[in-house]
Amino acid sequence: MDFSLSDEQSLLKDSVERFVQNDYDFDKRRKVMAEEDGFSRKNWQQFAELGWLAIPFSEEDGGFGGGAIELMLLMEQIGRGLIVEPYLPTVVLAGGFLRRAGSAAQKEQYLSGIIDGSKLSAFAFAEPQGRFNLADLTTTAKAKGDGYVLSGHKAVVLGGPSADFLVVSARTSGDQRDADGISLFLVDAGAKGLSRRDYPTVDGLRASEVMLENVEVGKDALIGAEGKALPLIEEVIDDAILAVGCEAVGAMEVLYKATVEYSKQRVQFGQPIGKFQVLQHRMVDMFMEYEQSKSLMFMAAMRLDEGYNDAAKKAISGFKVQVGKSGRFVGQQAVQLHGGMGMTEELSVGHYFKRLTMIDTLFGNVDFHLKRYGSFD
Amino acid sequence: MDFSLSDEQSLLKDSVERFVQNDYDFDKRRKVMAEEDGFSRKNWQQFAELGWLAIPFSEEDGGFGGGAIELMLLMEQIGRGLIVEPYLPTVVLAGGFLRRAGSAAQKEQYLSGIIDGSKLSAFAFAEPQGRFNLADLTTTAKAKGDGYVLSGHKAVVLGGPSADFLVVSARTSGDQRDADGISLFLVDAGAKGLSRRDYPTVDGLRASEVMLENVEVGKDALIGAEGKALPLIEEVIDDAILAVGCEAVGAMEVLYKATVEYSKQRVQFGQPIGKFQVLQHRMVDMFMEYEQSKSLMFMAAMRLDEGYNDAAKKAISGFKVQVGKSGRFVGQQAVQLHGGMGMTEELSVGHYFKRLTMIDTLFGNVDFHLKRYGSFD
Amino acid sequence: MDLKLREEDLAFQREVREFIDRHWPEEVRKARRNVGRFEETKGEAPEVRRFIDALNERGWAVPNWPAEWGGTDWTPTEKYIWDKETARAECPQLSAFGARMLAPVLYTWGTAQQKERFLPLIREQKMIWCQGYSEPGAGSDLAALATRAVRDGDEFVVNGTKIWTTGAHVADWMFCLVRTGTEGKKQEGISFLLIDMTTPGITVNPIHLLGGIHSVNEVELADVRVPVANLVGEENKGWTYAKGLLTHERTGIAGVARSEVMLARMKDIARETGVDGGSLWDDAEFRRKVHALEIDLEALAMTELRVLSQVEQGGAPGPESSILKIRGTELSQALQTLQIDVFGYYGLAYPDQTLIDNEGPVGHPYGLTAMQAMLYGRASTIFGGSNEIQKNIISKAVLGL
Amino acid sequence: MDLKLREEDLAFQREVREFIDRHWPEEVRKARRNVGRFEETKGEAPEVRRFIDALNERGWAVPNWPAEWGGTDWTPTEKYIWDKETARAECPQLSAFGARMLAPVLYTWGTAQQKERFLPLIREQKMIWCQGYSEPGAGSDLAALATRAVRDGDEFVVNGTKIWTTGAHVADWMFCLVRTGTEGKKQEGISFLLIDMTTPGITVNPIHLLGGIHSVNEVELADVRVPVANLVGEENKGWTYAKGLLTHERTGIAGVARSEVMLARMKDIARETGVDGGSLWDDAEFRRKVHALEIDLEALAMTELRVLSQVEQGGAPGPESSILKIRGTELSQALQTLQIDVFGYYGLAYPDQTLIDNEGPVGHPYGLTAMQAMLYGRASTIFGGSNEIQKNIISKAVLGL
Repeated sequence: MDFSLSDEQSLLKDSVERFVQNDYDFDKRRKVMAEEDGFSRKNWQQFAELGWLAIPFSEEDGGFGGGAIELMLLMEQIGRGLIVEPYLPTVVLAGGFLRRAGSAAQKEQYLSGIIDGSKLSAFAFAEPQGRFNLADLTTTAKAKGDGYVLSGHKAVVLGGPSADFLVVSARTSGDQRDADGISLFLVDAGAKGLSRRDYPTVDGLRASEVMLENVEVGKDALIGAEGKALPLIEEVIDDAILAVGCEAVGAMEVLYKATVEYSKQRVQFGQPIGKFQVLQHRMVDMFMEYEQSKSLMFMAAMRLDEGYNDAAKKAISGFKVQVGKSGRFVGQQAVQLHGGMGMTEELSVGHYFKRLTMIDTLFGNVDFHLKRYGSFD
Repeated sequence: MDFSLSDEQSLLKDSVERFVQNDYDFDKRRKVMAEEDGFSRKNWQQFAELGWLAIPFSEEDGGFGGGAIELMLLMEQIGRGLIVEPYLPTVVLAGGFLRRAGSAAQKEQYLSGIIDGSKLSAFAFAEPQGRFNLADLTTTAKAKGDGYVLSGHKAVVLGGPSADFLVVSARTSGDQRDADGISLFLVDAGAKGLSRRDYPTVDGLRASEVMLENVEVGKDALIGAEGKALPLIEEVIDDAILAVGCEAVGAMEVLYKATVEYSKQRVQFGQPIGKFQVLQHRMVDMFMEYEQSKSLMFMAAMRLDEGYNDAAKKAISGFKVQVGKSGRFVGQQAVQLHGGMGMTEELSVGHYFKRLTMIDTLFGNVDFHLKRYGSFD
Repeated sequence: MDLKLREEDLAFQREVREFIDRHWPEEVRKARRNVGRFEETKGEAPEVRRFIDALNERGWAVPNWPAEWGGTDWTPTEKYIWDKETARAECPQLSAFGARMLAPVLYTWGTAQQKERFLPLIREQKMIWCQGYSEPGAGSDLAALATRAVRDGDEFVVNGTKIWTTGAHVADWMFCLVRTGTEGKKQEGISFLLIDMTTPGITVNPIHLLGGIHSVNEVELADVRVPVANLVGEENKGWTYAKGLLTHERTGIAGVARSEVMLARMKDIARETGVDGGSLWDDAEFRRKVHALEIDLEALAMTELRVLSQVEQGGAPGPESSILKIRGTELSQALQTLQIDVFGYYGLAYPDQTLIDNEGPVGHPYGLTAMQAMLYGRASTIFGGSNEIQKNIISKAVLGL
Repeated sequence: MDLKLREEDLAFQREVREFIDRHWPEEVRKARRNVGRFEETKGEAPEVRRFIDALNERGWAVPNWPAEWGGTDWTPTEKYIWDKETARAECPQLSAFGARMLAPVLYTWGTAQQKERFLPLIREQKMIWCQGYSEPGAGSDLAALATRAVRDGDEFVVNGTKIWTTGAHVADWMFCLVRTGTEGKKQEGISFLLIDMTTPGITVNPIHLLGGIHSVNEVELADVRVPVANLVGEENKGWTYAKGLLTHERTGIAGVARSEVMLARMKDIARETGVDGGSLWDDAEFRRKVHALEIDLEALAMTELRVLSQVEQGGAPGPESSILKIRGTELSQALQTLQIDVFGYYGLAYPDQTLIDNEGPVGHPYGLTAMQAMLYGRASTIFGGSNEIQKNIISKAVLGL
């Protein structure tokens, strides 16, 4: 039982922390978001140079060989800085599939580009009718000649607008919600028959509706075995849940501390509002929610590193439930205690609140994961 | 739309209020509870003389012709005084069956005794396996000659120890949880084959486990039509829910006010604890819970008086949900704010807390009634 | 005690419904339903103008005003029916700053000229007002305001900064609290001024709220000259007028009817939203949450009726009236938060109104409105006296602590 | 970072489990499971005495004490394993007042004679202690205590009233805070005295708690003469010792292991409880509540491990340690409250222990224990520094407010 970090882990943590502190204050973030892509390609190159894009990949694949703890350390800082660069869709999601199930050729064609920062990606999995059910797919991939033809509508593809290629889940057989018959495909963003509608998300990221109309891909576009992708999708999504959960923990830390600071300075009725007992206790509650979330963050990461099994899945869902509840509370109270200032686009508080609200939805909300957690009992 | 009371209603309210104020302070209540029956037969006679035992019965039956509003006014005061005399089992439950479905002979034999205070009763409906499902019955009533033979185990019969006769639900046909096939019987407490185990309940009342072993009753013991009793049971239980809900509202009023008073007197850290903002806001929350419960109490009573239909059932379940939640909160916080004193048997606070806790369970808890409420949507 | 409406009230209800159906028909309601309305924009849609004209023609524009200024002699029950029916049909309302907040001050304490000049324009919505109360240093502690008005001949010269001023960028006039005296308690020495927004020296700086909504502003006042004729009531007594105003409008403060509309719509959308072969409405946990809120809402609605009934009997509202704002805002926030849950991943999608106008909505057409309502709704427990302040007030005024 | 126990810790765990299985075997556990244990009673059950003797024989009675007084040299992880395993098996514990609360004061500040006289008897549980801190006027504001001790030769003469004194009616001795000086801050002038409960002038009045439980008392002290030799540490410095003691025992303060046992038992009972042809465990809403609490509990358990790990590394516990008591008591109360729900109507049934002894339980055999736990459990957020006081402390000490 050991909560300490290895030297390498400490270095990683310090490196991201330093970046957030020095190169990603709220003004810089605003400028970055105003760029055409909604993030900075320059920052992305810096991430590549700092080795962050290589973290989860094996040394054999040109990576760093990091596990869940490394992902946690990085994502927590990304949450603290509200970093908008597409680490989640490119490295965690698309990269997650490639490193686990990509063929040598696929790795060479795509993974190396992710690691050196030259290729961005996204995972197109949700569909308008599917809510949080990963197996509810109407997008089809029909065998044609030596390859497949994909048709369907993929919803809210995070990172879609800037993706060079997509990982797409589609049904090669079975009925709409069957566990079997789901396959994954690599599809170039410029493929014929693929069209997008891009838009910003509430929390300042970018997403797309992706329409596939008879998009033809070769046999080599298939990731892993045909029709057997669901367990792989679940595993990669669980990585992503860890990632956004850690972001939420980072965001909560910033929020509760910022609220405490603000309450020491804001004077009303002749004293700092931090002297009012009701607000003091509220901030203690915020602090406790943060600490409890952090505890389950550690547990989820450590369980994942022990192996991907029911204990890990349960820990992930428990973490997501906690982060959903705590994130809502901390976000809402931070806004409330900042008063009118908390409601403005100008202050960062509201942006953390929005991100926390959205993280509750991402990959299944509290209800969804409370049920999933219980299913392992 | 009218929230005012008629003169008769005001008189009734004042009469019970006066009794609670003058004749039922906490010391007197303690003495009453120490009597053999766990309540005072003398008080019961006084209730009869004051006409309270006649309230829900028609003038034709020798009653007062009161409806849900009258029941509400009375029970709210019973709740304020934490009155332990068995009004609920005798008048609301047993009386509720007799006035709705009793034959002339049954009314003469039993109802007149209820009204003049000479007969006590109880409703034996729950069973060890049934939880809150009124139709889940293993107690059977088999036809034999001109009558029936009853066998089974009735659980937690409130008012059982002092009942002169019981109303018993039993299955005359059908399977364990069928809606059809349930009948009601009047059974004398001394009937051969009927045995009881008496005990106190958490909130200071008395209850019995009632064992029926081949208890023979005549055809004239049947209330209403054979096998068709479930809707009648539901209706009478809804009356009872209104009754205990009103008790809860009365109890909450006493608790929030007592807490406010205590907080003005109890000095800690050099000032009355009522000066601490956190406790102030807590008491505001208690006050709001009380007021919201009171609002739904009015609604439930008024809907019941409009007629027993889905709107009334929904209002009853909504009221029970509110009272379950609010009662827990107000009770727990009253104990908490009274500190150690709130934990003692000596002060009344803890007794109100216990009664409120128990009312949440009685006739179905929050979960049960939230589902029932939703079933009318 | 009963909940039934009397025959004459039912007749009134029918009359109101007919009026609404004629002037704010179903097709208009539907067309406007999915439009985010949290931005304050200059000018009105033609259908809104038509409705307000119809209100004025019928004499129903300002039911709560005294009859001599165009009000009605409705009973509290009739006012309640009006509020309920118009909320249910999502009718446009007169801008609250003029009609609900300033007008009572004017017809109570204003001069004859002030009344004649302003009340008709407010009633006809031909003059838009904003409220200059909050300042950067005076939020919950409103009386700490520092904007100075110094008498110079028959003018006041006003200097200071107002903040969170809703609609200042579209308003013609502002009613404003200013400090005219510095002696005594901070509540003393405050005056109530009416300021033409075209007066030189006024700068309106937009503040963008969460979701990019432009509704509130910062208003800088630099040597703004205001005729003494625009002082309402006595100098240095402005706090009294403003405070009276804060407790003036009890009806509708809980937002029950609005919340009922939101709840009903949420159920409809959940029934249409497919999940795992059924609908979201089949999800017991989702239904449980909706019904729990529905019970809270019914309790609040009844509490409002209790208050109404007291007023109807000619009595003062009892202590239960104090909870209307707190519970009302808590509840609307809870509904707004649950509501975005309905949209699943599409709750993340946030194309702005222009995008929708050009290409149609992403996901459910109500999605944008729901999200903006949730974001903007966070202000409801902050602005107009935060819920913490409300609890302080109840603690003192009701519980005597 | 990992959660795995090291090989040597696993070996230790096996050793502990063997010890427990031998001295507190499954059948004893089962037999005692449904006995309400919230009353303090004189004397112990023979199986409890045997277990405590076994602890002493093995040298495991007081793991946290210094080795010279019978403690162990266990690492924090070993102590954690010990706490967890004994809680899981529901082993009896030494009376906390002597072993956990007084002993650290004694072995830190006591005289050689005090140590030699008392520590062995405490370790062997042959002398039962109670804690004389709270007074009628000094609850959360402990330092406001008024019990006076006046020096008279080589004795103190003590007068005053203590309240909420757990087990005073069965205790041999009381450790007590008394006022020996009245100058300076109220925290100064307090001394720490050891009082033989058989001394003339002591009257113990029982206080019955909710559910009729007799655990706490009022203790009146009238001219009670206490030898000066029974003063611990310096006169007027008692507050320092008591305060040190309040923060002394961090391990186990959250009650995680006890809550885990309760949660697991609740699941078992729910699985056995029939509802509508299935079991209560089939009820999605019930499961949802259980699992929500289980997640909270896992979070708390991990928080405790984080603190443990800091101590293990030789560091001071971080700010997260401060939440253990608040969250631990909130959680145990939530579990206790949900637990009685399991019993449905039988949650109302409340035969006392004598009744059960004579005729067996009414309803589920665990029902009485569950109900008593719920009632008695309300004290956990009040006694020993209410949760409101705890939040005041965190606000100041951790958040710097």
